[in-house]
Amino acid sequence: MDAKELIAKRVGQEFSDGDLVNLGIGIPTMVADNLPEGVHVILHSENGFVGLGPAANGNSDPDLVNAGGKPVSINPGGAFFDSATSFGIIRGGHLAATVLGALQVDQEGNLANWMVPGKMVPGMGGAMDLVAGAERVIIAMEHTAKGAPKILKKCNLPLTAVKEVDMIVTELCVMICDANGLTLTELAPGVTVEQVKAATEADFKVSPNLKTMPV
Amino acid sequence: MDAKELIAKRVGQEFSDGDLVNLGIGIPTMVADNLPEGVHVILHSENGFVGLGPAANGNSDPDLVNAGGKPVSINPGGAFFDSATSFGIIRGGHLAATVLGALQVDQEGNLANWMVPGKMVPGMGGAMDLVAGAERVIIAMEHTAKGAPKILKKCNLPLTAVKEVDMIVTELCVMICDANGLTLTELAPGVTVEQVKAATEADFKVSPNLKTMPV
Amino acid sequence: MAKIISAAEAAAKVQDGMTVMVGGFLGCGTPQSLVDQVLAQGTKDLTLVCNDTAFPDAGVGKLVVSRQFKKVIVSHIGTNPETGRQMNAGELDVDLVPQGTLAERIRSAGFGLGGILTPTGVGTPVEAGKQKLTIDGKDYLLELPIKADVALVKAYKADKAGNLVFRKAARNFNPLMATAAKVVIVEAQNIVEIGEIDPDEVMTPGIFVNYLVQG
Amino acid sequence: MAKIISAAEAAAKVQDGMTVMVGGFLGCGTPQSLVDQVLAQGTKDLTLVCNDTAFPDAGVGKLVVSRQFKKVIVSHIGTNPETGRQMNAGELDVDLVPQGTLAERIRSAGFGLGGILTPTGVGTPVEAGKQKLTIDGKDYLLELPIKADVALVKAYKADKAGNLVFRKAARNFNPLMATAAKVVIVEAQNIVEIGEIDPDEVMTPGIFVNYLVQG
Repeated sequence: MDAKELIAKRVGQEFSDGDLVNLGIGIPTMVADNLPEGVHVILHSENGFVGLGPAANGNSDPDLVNAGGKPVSINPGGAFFDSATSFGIIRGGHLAATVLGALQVDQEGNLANWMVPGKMVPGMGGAMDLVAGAERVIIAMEHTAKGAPKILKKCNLPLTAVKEVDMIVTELCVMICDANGLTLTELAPGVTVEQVKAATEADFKVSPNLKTMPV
Repeated sequence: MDAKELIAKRVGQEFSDGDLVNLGIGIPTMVADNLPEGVHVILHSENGFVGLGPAANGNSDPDLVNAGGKPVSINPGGAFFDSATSFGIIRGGHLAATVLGALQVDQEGNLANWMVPGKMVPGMGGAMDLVAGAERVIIAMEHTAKGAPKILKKCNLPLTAVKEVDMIVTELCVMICDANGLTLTELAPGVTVEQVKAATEADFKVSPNLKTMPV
Repeated sequence: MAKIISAAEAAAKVQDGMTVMVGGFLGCGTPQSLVDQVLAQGTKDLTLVCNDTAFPDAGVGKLVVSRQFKKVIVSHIGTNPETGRQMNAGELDVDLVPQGTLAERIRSAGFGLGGILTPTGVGTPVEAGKQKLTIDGKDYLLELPIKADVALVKAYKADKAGNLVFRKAARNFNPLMATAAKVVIVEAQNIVEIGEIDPDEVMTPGIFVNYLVQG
Repeated sequence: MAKIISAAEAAAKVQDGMTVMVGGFLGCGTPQSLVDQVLAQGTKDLTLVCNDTAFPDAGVGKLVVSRQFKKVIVSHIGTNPETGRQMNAGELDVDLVPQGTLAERIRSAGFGLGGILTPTGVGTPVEAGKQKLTIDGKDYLLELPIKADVALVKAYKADKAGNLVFRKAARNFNPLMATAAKVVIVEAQNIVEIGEIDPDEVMTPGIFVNYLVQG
């Protein structure tokens, strides 16, 4: 299993059958194909529907794309709506979870994932609403970027939201984020606490129930 | 022509073909049947549609009633929507006019039409939104109540809205209400300025172009 | 996936002291079977959120007569003399809210807004106790969200995923209330299989709905 | 009654210096014929309100490349490198707004609200210059309405009364923008007679629409 697949698989274990979930681009999108047996989630597509299905192949419909503009399908039981309703669902706490990537996360649960001043300013799109509104915010990302830690004491990039991150899943570990800061709860198979410490700038506690990622 | 019909006819002259209008209960409702030749207005029903048609007779539909709960019809080209959209149309200034009755109107353009403390408290329903939101607020009412003036220096009943009334049409006259206060612009056939003064508590100017109501 | 239950099972979810939203406008669009079950069940000390208190023998009005409410938050009580009588006798707390404001306050709760600014009610008794903000020289009242424990909603058609379609003027507050309660129960005239409602035809996405009752 | 005009006549209503809303999400649901006419016409110094700046060769993105905007109010510019280049070169003013906030700000303008309170963006660069209010211990930003001179909207179907039906994910911001501009122009794939769209099927009531263009 490669790193990204491992992350996606572990995130998938967080969901119950029928949960409404929004998946960001990149690793988060892979969660849809890595859910446990028998667990089906309803995917929310912030451009205006629930019931997001697999990518459309062959005769795609220009009116049916995902939030990345790619041709997709809608599952039976899905529904289309306008952008105000789409973000009403997000902001109103109707999403069980949002899964997003991050440029930086810190030990206070702050997230930065929408700009690098002077370099890359794509805009926040729906990310700020997703992180402020979803019941749970799960960050799915590679633990480091070119060897540099992404889990920091304090984000130094412009924030997406303050104290909203609930969980971080990387190829090395799972960390829970709450009022007590970060707690390491799971290690990927073969990974040590020392390896996580070496790859992390943030302070974190180690759970007394530390276990191996069940993937 | 009786007093109510005269009022309804005169109010009807205020509209242009295609105007979107909300008519309150009582005399305002009669405006729909007293429009000039060739003028068709689109009626807004605040319980959730535009294109309000005539009362339903015979096989009425329990799902198709007006804001008074009475069976009605919808004209071709009409549309149904929820209460938030209905009042979005009202509050957003999309109504050319709202026509309502009044308990009291005063020379500052204030309106009281939703309660008499200790006696009658029906609630404001949609009236406060209508008066605050419509482009023009036209009061259609009998000039006095049991001989007592209803056009006052200052309303003493709880207000529906402040300084929103644009025009008052009664069986005696038409008055315009703006930043200069009330101005008498038209007299009903056979009515004198003195009669209006006797039936009105408010101060009002008499327009230099005072004319007879063209009904 | 919405669960199909009986009207009695549904009513049992409405418990003493709860806040209950009920769709409908003078009874049109009210889930009458659910209301009648709450009546039969005798649940007490409820707070009602509804457009109005309908009539003594119809809509939610029956529950006023049976004294099951300690408070009603509505825009209009004029068609149910019993509401006014209980209010004047100090037996019932009546909170009158302008209809458009009521719609937006419910939507705010459902869509995660902290409140909205409306010009409706400025300078009237409605502004008592509320924060007033001036934007570009115009005054607005800050109106706060209204949420509920349970919403009782009436739909014309529902699929088993909970997707709803409303009919004509029976739509009114129903779609708004379906977003704003912890538990959403829908009385549907027709319950159909998933796939029988086109995703473009859905007025309330099934993700908002917990239970369906055959109406 | 909406007036049917040509794309060229429609584009002529967009004049130098105006604020223009354009529906669509990465080009999906964008009225491309209208955009292309504005391009051909060469209108300058426009302010754009749109979800994003699409792609250099599609959607509103073409108008970025042709330098017809002095300012864009959008949630995302990442798919159009030319937007970022002009921004960094100081040639284009880019106002990044969270997507859900953008939707509510447009709706507020259309529906007569003075603004809304959202938790989105608290503690981020988005809060700069905005009023922050604390309700029940939670912080919210006061976000103000965004209105436009002209809205360019794409619909799947329109009747001659201007009633609109959107299709799949092409709905997005279109219904919101149709409420919030002085002049609303709709590019419709299908223009049908009045009566051919059921009043329950209408997504945007015709009263919001000024002009129809055959798409």
